[in-house]
Amino acid sequence: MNEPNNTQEMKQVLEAALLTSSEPLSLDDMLKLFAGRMERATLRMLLDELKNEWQVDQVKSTMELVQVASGWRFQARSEYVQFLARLTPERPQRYSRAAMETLAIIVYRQPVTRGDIEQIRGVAVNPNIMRSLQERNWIDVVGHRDVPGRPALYATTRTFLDDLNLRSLSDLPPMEAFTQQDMQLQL
Amino acid sequence: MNEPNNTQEMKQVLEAALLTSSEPLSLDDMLKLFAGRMERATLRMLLDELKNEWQVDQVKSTMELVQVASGWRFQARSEYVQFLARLTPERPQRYSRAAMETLAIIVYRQPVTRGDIEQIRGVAVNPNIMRSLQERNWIDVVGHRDVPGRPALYATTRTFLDDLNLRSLSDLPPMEAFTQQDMQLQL
Amino acid sequence: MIVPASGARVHGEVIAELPHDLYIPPDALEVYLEAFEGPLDLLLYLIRKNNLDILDIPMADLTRQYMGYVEKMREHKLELAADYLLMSAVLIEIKSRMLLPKHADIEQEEDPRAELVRRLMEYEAIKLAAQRLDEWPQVGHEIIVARAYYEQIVETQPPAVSLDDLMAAWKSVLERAGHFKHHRISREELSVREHMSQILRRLKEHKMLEFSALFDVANDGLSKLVVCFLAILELAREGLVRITQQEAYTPIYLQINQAD
Repeated sequence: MNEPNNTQEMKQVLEAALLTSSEPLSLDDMLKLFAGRMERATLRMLLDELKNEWQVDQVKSTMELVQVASGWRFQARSEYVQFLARLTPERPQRYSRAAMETLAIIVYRQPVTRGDIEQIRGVAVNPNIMRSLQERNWIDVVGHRDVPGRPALYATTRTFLDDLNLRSLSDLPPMEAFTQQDMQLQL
Repeated sequence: MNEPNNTQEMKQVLEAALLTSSEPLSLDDMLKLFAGRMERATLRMLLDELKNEWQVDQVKSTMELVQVASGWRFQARSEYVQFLARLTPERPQRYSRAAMETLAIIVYRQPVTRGDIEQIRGVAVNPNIMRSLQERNWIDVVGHRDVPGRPALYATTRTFLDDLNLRSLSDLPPMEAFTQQDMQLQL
Repeated sequence: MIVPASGARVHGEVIAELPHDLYIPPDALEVYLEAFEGPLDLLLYLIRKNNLDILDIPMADLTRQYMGYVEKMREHKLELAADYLLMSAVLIEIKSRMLLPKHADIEQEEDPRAELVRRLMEYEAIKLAAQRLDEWPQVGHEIIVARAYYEQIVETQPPAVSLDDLMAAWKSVLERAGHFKHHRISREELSVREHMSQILRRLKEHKMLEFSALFDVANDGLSKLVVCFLAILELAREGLVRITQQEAYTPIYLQINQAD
């Protein structure tokens, strides 16, 4: 096939790339598909069109084209997930409550040190939790606080956003959503 | 979604499963999708129909459903592969130190025999190095030295000059600049 | 009402045993350590669930009991028991400051409970945020991404070579050979060597060439003619070509030096 020279062919190249890529494709990635012969604005337009071609009422309906933090990807429409789940009985394991609280602190208070996390939770942080979140590439060290010991500052990664189908942290409910009624301490 | 109860829904479940699986799916795998409510013969028929829905002249055309040794999979049609390859460019290779020195000797001392190169470098020349430089058409044989064995005389080619953007070897930066400096260091 | 998520996973009987105050029977300590994520979590539970009135807790008994846990936990989970002990110390400190007679000049001092309330509310918010995150759709669970196959072809690129690479390689050859003083390469010498190769190429094609045919007097400048002449002399010196002339004033011929 020669270089695609109409929008239909261009969308086909995009569709083939997005259906086969194991990672979300950024706009820069997708521009590479056309070896520089594509404007960014045109690419955005083509992606919108391709997204519309994959709708529930269309012939192409099993996937949806979504935009996450690091780019665009196709994913199975949610109504099929229950069936696909039957293929892989063992899924990535869910995290413990301690791990999720640690993650939530990093998400909402980043960048934070282990000391910050311990201060908020009132208990020591299990190093295994930090390790497993790092191994999953959900958090990483973005710097060090300039205090004695220079503790590492942790933040969430793009992979975390991608894995939770987010384009940015602001897609999450704000912290205020979780603030409960004031409490009276009868001390 | 309830259990699929018509062939259209069944094909959609199959399509979603096959597009999201990184490995080919066997018939047994695919039967699991339907929790036992699927005959093997029906499954084969549905796969054939799904295969026909993804044809070059159809709306769904970028993938083809193929049967390989371990099962069925969707794969990008061959005409898109050249574009997808642009997403994962091979890391630029580098010549080994031995190859670069061999090339440098041919450049600066041409025409030279393998024996000349070995004498200058003090080690045997790997024949693969000479072959790969010849295959790239950077060096060729311009004659033979009139000594026993009549060894080939190697020189650089026009292609070499073109690839390095030189009009002639005398466009190479003057070597005196650093050889004199080195001499001072040596003294 | 906030029930600890892990408390919900504990069997019914265990939930019935959740504490009513900060006193934890030593034999149940391990259950509580598992059911709560720490003293903040336990305190939060007690406040939200039981409307705990800390003023009613006999602090002296509580302290003695916590010291007892620490003894028991010395071998394992010591740091967890320490967290609980620290919390009871905080509570006792708050209570003691509350009980102190207020002086007029420190009336502006912050309510000693404010900091604890702030921490409890922050922890509560984080706890809820964590639950929400845990329910959030995740790749591999509620999200399955497309991963169809494609034939990976690699456009093999020959290694890139820059002039700098080439110079560095030559420099290292010279250094190692140790006789670079004799091998200073000038532009002219490079030109000569290039011409040597070109003349050999032509002789390979034509077997024998007339000396004058090697010079393009009409087009080449003087310096190039000189370079060509030097190349012929160098070829002869290195025994690569043979220069012949039948007799004086007859054409001079160049041929590849080949004993045949």
